[in-house]
Amino acid sequence: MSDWTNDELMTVSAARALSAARTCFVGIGLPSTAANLARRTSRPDLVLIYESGALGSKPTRLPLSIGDGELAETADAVVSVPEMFNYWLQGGRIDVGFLGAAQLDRHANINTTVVDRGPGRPEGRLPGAGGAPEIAANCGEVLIVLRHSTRNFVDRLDFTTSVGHGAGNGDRRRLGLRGRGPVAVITDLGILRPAPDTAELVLTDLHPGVTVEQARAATGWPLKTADAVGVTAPPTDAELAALRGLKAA
Amino acid sequence: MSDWTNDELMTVSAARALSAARTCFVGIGLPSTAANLARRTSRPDLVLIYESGALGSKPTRLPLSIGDGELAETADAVVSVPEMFNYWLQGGRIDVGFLGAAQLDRHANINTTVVDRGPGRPEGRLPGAGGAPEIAANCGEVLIVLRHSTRNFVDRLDFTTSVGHGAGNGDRRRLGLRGRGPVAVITDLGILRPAPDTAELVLTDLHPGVTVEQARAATGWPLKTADAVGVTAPPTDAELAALRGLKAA
Amino acid sequence: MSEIRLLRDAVAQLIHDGDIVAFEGFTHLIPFAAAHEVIRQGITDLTLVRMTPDVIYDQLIGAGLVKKLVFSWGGNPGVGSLHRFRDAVENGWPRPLEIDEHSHAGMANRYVAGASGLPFAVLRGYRGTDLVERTNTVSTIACPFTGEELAAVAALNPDVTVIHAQQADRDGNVQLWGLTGVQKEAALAAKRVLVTVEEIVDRLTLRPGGVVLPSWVVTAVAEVPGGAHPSYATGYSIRDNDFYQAWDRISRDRQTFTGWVDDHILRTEEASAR
Amino acid sequence: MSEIRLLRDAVAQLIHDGDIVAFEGFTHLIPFAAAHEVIRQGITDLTLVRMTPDVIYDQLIGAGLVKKLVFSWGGNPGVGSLHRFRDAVENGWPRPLEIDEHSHAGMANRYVAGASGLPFAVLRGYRGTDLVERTNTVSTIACPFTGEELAAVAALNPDVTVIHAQQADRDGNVQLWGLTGVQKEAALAAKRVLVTVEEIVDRLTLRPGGVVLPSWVVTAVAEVPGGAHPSYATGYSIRDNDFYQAWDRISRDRQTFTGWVDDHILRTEEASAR
Repeated sequence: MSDWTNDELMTVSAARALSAARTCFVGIGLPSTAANLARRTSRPDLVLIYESGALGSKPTRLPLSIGDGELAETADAVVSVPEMFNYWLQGGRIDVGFLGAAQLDRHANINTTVVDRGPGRPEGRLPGAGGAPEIAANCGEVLIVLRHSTRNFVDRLDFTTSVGHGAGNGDRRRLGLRGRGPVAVITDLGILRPAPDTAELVLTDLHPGVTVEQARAATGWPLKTADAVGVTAPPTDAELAALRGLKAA
Repeated sequence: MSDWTNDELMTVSAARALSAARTCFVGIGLPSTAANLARRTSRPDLVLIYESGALGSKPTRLPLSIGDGELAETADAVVSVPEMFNYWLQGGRIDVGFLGAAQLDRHANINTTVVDRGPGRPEGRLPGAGGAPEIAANCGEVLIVLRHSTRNFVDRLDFTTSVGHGAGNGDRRRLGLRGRGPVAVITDLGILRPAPDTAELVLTDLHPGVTVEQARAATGWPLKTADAVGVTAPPTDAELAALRGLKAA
Repeated sequence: MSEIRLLRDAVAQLIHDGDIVAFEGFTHLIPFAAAHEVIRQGITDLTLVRMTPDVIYDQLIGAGLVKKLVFSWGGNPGVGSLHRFRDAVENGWPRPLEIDEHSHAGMANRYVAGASGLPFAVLRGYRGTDLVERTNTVSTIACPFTGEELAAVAALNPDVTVIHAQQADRDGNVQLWGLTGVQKEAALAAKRVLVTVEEIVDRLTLRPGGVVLPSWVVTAVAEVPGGAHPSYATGYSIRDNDFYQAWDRISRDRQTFTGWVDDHILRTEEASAR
Repeated sequence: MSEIRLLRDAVAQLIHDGDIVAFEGFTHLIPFAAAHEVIRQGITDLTLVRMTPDVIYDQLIGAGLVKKLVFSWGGNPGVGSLHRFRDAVENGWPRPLEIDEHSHAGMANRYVAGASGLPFAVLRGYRGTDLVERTNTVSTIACPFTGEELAAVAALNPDVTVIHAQQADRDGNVQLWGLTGVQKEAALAAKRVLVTVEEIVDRLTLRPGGVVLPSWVVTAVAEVPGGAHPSYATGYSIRDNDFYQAWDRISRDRQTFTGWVDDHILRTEEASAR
């Protein structure tokens, strides 16, 4: 087995989480890397959908932006942005939405808009919502990938950009959100999943060598753990080779 | 001057009424004949728009239906039917809408849905609304072409399918209809136009040889006449040749 | 992912008694062969949805399979009346026909709402007309920003949408081109989608004006060359205007119509095997 | 009908101080050259509308020409922050920037409403988010058929929409292809439309995925080869990802930015003569 980093295992784990997906709405960055890795490993038929209008893109290298030319050139079809959001995303046709976050709370709600920098200082500006609120609302389910730190995993969001499980179980239904919402948060330390009864994120898996204490220390709320915390399988040689090939291309 | 019929002069007059139009939403039948004649005579640049999705069709012969292949093949662009109605028609981009009618009342309201066949008998079924209600509502102005008879020009519609001037002047504004509505009704006897103060149709032009009495006898309400009733210019040789060429093609 | 099937099997598996079915195609690409298969299988009590019922629904209505019609323009395009439709509405032959009647703009937007996962759509339409009094699928709505009152129409979500396209590939991806009407919306609004195609090709080449429906939104594909006749498929056939004109005579009389259905639909078993 | 003009003249005639302007193009076909001409002419107090402000608006904001920004995602795609945008929002440099912030789905539908002549659009969005508290262009609306509550967004109708396309013909008909984003809607929603193109051709040949804007909905066309750089035009150029990465350094510091604008926009008079 080769050496690998926890960042690599995060991406590999995210790709593995797509094993049952047919269609995936892909944001740029970690989600795009993971989705393209899935196409090169366990899910060669995975349909990649980019909000720029490309349905079924088959990029040969990782796109820098969601508007890179290759996404359109290798797509089964290109549609307008309004059509993408209305007919394809809101129409409930996408199995999995893949999101990042700047801040995440214990119910997997997301902030990508502004951060509070303390009294007397102006809010720190983040890029904003983009497609995320409606991806979170309308995909069959949502995967979130982000690095584990108390800066990202916060007790209280400074701003709610996209709803995960709201204030807890049943809240999505109350809000009329039709997808199941976040089913896993995949980090460089392990995997968190919503508890069935409360929809609060609990630690269900740790990457090899990571301890529960490390994960707790990197989480801004008192992190609960599952009754039995699993250990993520390390990347296979094939997964690592595919990931590194993607990054080098 | 060749011999010509009042039916031919009706179509020629309708084509002439397009002299200031840039874009025309064309229904099949008399409107299509008139609009295609205009393209072959005074308005070679007239943009023909068919509800089937063709923008800027340049058919070489008269289409039988609004879905004939040539309409798409000669178009500047083909769009979906929802886009045609939402972006192009409702978006207020079409100068002139051209409509026929089964029944027309004195305020140029139109029935193409059902006719009352008297007590104890079922309503007579007509094709229905099609694009007409929104053509009448949203085009810059509307031209109506139909043969003059008491069967068509009625005192009271059996059903209002498309609004001309409603109950009279100001009614379009009250209803939120944004186009000017019908500006002329062109028949095989002459031309009727709404009076500026009441929006009631008055006889403004007669075809050569037709009398006011003939027009009144063919109208189901007491038809008013303009202070000075003009006489339509007979078809020119060029107009007749173009019209007959179209019909023969 | 869509499966490639025989038309007979696809119709039997996708369309059931009592279903809400949209056979779409705005004059172009009307899926006649699939409708004829419905007649052969006697699938009945249908609610049919279509902007322009056209000859295809005149045939299904005359065959007695239709309980309700949702539509916006019921004529024989360029020819005149649809006699079987009129006979059903006016005289209840061969059975009474319930109708839900709209304008084209309203119908198009009902499909858009259905495809968009929304319960309704908004348009500038219907104001001042009597159409609103005869349907419960038109209402009004006030703009929350300007207060202006607009029309709202209820979403259409057929159980099945049937369309005809020029091509599918072996994975069941579909492409149609030419006048593409409201087919994308009708397909995406439906629970199940059946596409008949002129031919199955190894690989789709994207066309100008082409509309692609990926395999994963199509339930079944059946190869039926000429399956739009007397309508047409751009690049494969032209509209049989003579048939549309002949239909006026065939359909005017109940017996002539029934004889035509017997001869041209019911007694064509070989067609059904496609 | 559109007129073919020099970029300098078209910008001067179509865009005025205080206008609401949308420069659209979703990553692809971003009309940078037109924005640079706005900077050269010093047209100011603009309200800029765009789903993804991107480097193009970072430049206009940093140049002090922007009063208000209407947008949905304000990053440097694939790179990181837009520093001039952040500096304006956080520190008011070079002037305070008012913002009206939405999601992509909301912005796309605001353009759709604008193009459709409607005052608002309906979508499943914004529910449960804090976005609604910071804007007065999102509201709720109840479905008149089901009672379900949905989001409503106010229509966008810019004074001017500027886009870049691959081709126009001599009559001013325009075609773009590749990722065509929200350009059709943005153009049809606007009072005036300026299109810069890679080239003017004798006759447009319709392309797969091509979007055509007929001459009669376009106000002016200017031939500006490379006018989307560092964005790109499918078939003509590729995205200059290196520039997008370099922009992070150029834009991080106020003085470096100002120097860059001086050198690359203001002191390029010859470009302005195109």
